[in-house]
Amino acid sequence: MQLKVQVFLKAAVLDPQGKAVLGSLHSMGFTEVGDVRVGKVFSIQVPDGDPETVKLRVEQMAAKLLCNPVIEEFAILP
Amino acid sequence: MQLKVQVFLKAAVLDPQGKAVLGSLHSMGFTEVGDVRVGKVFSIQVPDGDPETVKLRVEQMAAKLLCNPVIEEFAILP
Amino acid sequence: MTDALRPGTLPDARSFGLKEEEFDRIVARLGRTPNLTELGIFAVLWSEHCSYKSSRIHLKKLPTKGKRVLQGPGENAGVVDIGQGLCVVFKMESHNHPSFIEPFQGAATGVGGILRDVFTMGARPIACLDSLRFGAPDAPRMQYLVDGVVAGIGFYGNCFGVPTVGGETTFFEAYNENILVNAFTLGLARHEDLFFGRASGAGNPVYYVGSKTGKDGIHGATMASEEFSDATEEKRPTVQVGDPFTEKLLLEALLELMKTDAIEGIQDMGAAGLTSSSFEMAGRAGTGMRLDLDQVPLRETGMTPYEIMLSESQERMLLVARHGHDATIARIFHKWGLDASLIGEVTGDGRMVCTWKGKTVVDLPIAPLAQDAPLYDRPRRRPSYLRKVTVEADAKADSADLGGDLLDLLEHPNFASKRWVWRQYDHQVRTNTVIGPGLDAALLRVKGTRMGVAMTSDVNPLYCYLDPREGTRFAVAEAARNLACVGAQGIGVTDCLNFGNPEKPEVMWQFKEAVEGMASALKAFKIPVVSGNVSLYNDTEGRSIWPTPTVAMVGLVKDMRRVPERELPEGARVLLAGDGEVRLAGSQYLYHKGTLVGRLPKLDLKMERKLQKFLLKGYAKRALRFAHDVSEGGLAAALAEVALFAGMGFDGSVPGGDPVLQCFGEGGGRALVVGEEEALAALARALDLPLRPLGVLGGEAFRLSTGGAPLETTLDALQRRFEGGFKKAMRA
Amino acid sequence: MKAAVVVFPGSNCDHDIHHVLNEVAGVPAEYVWHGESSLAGYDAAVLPGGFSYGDYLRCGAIARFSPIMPEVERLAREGRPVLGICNGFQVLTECHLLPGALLRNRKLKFLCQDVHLRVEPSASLYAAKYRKGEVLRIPIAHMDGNYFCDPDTLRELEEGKRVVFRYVRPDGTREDGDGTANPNGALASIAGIMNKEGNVLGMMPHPERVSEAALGGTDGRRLFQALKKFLEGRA
Ligand SMILES: Nc1ncnc2c1ncn2[C@@H]1O[C@H](COP(=O)(O)OP(=O)(O)O)[C@@H](O)[C@H]1O
Ligand SMILES: [Mg+2]
Repeated sequence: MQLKVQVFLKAAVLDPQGKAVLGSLHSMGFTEVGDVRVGKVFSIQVPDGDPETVKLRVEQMAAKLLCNPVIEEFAILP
Repeated sequence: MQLKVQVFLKAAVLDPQGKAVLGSLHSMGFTEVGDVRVGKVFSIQVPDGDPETVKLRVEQMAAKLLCNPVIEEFAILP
Repeated sequence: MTDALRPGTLPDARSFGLKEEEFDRIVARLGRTPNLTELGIFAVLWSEHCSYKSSRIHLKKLPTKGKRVLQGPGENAGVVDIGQGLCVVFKMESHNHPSFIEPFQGAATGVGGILRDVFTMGARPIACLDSLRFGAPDAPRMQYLVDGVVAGIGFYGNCFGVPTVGGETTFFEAYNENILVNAFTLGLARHEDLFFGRASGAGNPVYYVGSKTGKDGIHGATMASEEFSDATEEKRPTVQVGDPFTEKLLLEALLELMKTDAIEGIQDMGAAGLTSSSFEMAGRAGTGMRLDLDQVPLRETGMTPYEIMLSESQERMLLVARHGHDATIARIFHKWGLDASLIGEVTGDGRMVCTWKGKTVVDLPIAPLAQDAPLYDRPRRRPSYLRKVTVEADAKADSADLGGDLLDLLEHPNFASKRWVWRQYDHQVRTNTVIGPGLDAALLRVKGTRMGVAMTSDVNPLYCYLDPREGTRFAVAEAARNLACVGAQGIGVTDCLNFGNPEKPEVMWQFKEAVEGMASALKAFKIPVVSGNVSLYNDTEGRSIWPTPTVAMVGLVKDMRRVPERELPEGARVLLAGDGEVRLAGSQYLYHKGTLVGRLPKLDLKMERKLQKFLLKGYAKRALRFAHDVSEGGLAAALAEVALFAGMGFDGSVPGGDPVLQCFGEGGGRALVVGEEEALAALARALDLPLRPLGVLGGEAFRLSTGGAPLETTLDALQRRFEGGFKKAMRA
Repeated sequence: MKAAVVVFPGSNCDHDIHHVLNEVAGVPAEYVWHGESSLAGYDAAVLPGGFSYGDYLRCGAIARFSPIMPEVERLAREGRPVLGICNGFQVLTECHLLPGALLRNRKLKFLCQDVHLRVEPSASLYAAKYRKGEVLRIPIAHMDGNYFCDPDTLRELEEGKRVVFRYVRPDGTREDGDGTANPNGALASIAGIMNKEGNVLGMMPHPERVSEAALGGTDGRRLFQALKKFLEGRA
């Protein structure tokens, strides 16, 4: 099965990438866009198993490696 | 409302970042992981509106700017 | 911060890092209790980082004047004249604690900060150096720290478009829990284009330019003024994210604006952000300022005046404009896509008055804050470890295999090629780099002239641990020698004094010794200090780092046609120029064998000066083709480095005596040279400088005969171990 | 004869190209801000290296939408020289003046180092002063220089002799894949390609950094001299 881990900068942290993309969207005419944040997403393939156990393992991976808790936070999606 | 656009390298394109993350996960003991792909995710804030229309707009943003179809493909998540 | 306007209390003051007597002093000065915002302002301005309260009385001993000095310490950066109407603007700054918490962003924003210090003065940055001290390569988190710091420096400098042309990278256990990241930037300007951080002219408008203000980095300055502990780690969200792209736009916008008549004074918002920039600019000019905090561009909603005043968001500047230029300012900043907001005006009353939502939230006299901060003459005591390590008899070492020892030494990451590091730095952008990383000093041409500017950063922590005073003198001598090796004469110094907790008498003793050592050596060389930085509280859980006074020296080459050659011919003879006491105490050789005791060799400043004169004249007369400093690793390592540079083996001998001492002993006053022998000999005679041939470059074998068994190995082995060592240690 | 050096926000090799064109190669060159909407009067355009828009989205992705780009495309259509170096190459692929894309370096690190390039048997105007098969020493400095395209495109490039420069060992032999001779891992060791007509060239290495002996190499100079000769021929 495949889980996705999304990692974004914490809200209080400046996101220069998001700022650049927002500016570009605006100048392309997508003026309705209010804000953009850019993050990373990891698609992780693991053997099928009990969803709760698998999620726990992936949470550990995120906490230990994929996400830098100093500036980032993560969410796990199915 | 907020939509997310996930952008991954196409399957045919080698993803060295994914390979590196996979290697680290393995050496940290997460040996069950079979594969990792690393992508980008954009969290886009737009005014509330008809979901279909909004999604169409965001699709345009993705197709025009956020994703390079030569190497990448995208998916829109709520 | 629920109520930024309630009266500040002693516990508040303590939590901001102020001492009780400092709080009392504030209340006495003001004749009232400051509100929380005002107290926060005092706390950062009186922090060690901003006020230099422990170090100032010692720093006064450093020589800061000279014919070429256009601006000494006290401004955003120092300025030294290089002739033809041009000057160089440079400074070094530490970003140690942030880099330990978040290596990539910590190091990146360190580079961003020092770049702003330089271009705020009107100079376009043309080169960076980075001086890095890491812990043992196998210490916890160390690989991650090395990876992150190097990538972060590269990220910022590469994107901004400034070449990182040199630096230092060494590994000692003493930095396991407190790495050092010292970043240096040099910029180039015409004299008439310089700007200063002064808020002159009552009535002049005050502008805020650059990125918006967020809640990031609040407490950065106080964090740099505290020991490290788990509690500091809790303050983690203070880490900032660097945006080199915006900074590059800020550079271009400012340089464009500076060509107009619009700017009266300008300063970077660095540590303590809007607070330090506004107070310092008004303080230097003897004026006051009125700021309307509602006009400050904010990135987040609900920010309090406390947060607005103390945020350390990056890529921002405070600009005092002249009347009637508002349209120009708006046009240029709009072109570059940046914010420029009118946030106040200069006043003549010597006060800082800030309003917010119609209320006065700050009303402070500037003098007691900016110039009248506390000044401490902290107690000092010679550290007890020195009794154990300062033994008179030099440590002895026997070697069963000198060749093997040399290879082991070259492979150690302190020694091995740092290519892995500087390959990640664009060291060529702007097409001025004539000598990049890898030699004794970096050298850049100055387009449109025949001149060149050289730079190097040096300090040997082993030496400074054994003897802070003499060790610092060696650092100065090595820097000047490194410059002379590429044909440059030292013209100015910036330093970064990294020490432990100054409230420990032992640390304060080390600090004073180092500063006095630096002062005496610089006076002997007649080279002034024009800027610098003090980083104290490099302590973790009570353990202090080794005293580490990084010296960055800038040199001038008057004629770039007289610089080292890039290739050496087969059969070229290598000579040893100069002489000096050589000892194993504090040597890399003994350290790697596990011994760190002894008395340092004597530094002979007269010999140093003669040697440097010899090198400079040698290049000027075209007698010298190449020179390489003999320092860490001794003669054997220096000869190996020349062989590696030439891509050839070597056959020769080292002076007689104890083989280990002759091969690996360290000391000052020596350099290896290659050139026209008769002319060099004549020059040496005229200067009364020892000069003797050591051997010849060529072939595949590397062989040194000694007083005992010879040192033997091959060029191939040297190359493999030297080029592979760093990656091996980093498991990269 | 006049060349435009297009300056995007974040370009940082613009001064270097301007210097080489004007002072070394003798091609009069001027800066043109990306926000301009005309290149009237210019006979060639150079898109310099750097980090346009910080490369924050993808390298060159945002620059592609700059107001000046339709004019760059016009020059390209008219057969005038359009040269993209490093970030400029990335912009040219993003706007489809050249095929393919530049991926992150295989080892995920920024690389600033000399590489060896072989001049391939193309009909590129830019290679007119090099011998076919000649090996040049030119530096790279990038994070994303790993050229990629699909198999059909690669076949087209190879059959049309549109690969202008390839990464090789110092002796001129190829080492595709992960070897040190092809440090970013580019497909088929591709370092530079041109369009069908040969007037648009994109390359990752920086010839402007080795155009003066003082900087340690002159292998890049002839590229700019070839450009000058071409422009003179058209004048
Ligand atoms: N962090 C770094 N960044 C850039 N260059 C570095 C770095 N560390 C070391 N170097 C370069 O590697 C070479 C060797 O460094 P070092 O051993 O300190 O030289 P030296 O003993 O001559 O002072 C120098 O050219 C130096 O500039
Ligand atoms: Mg050194």
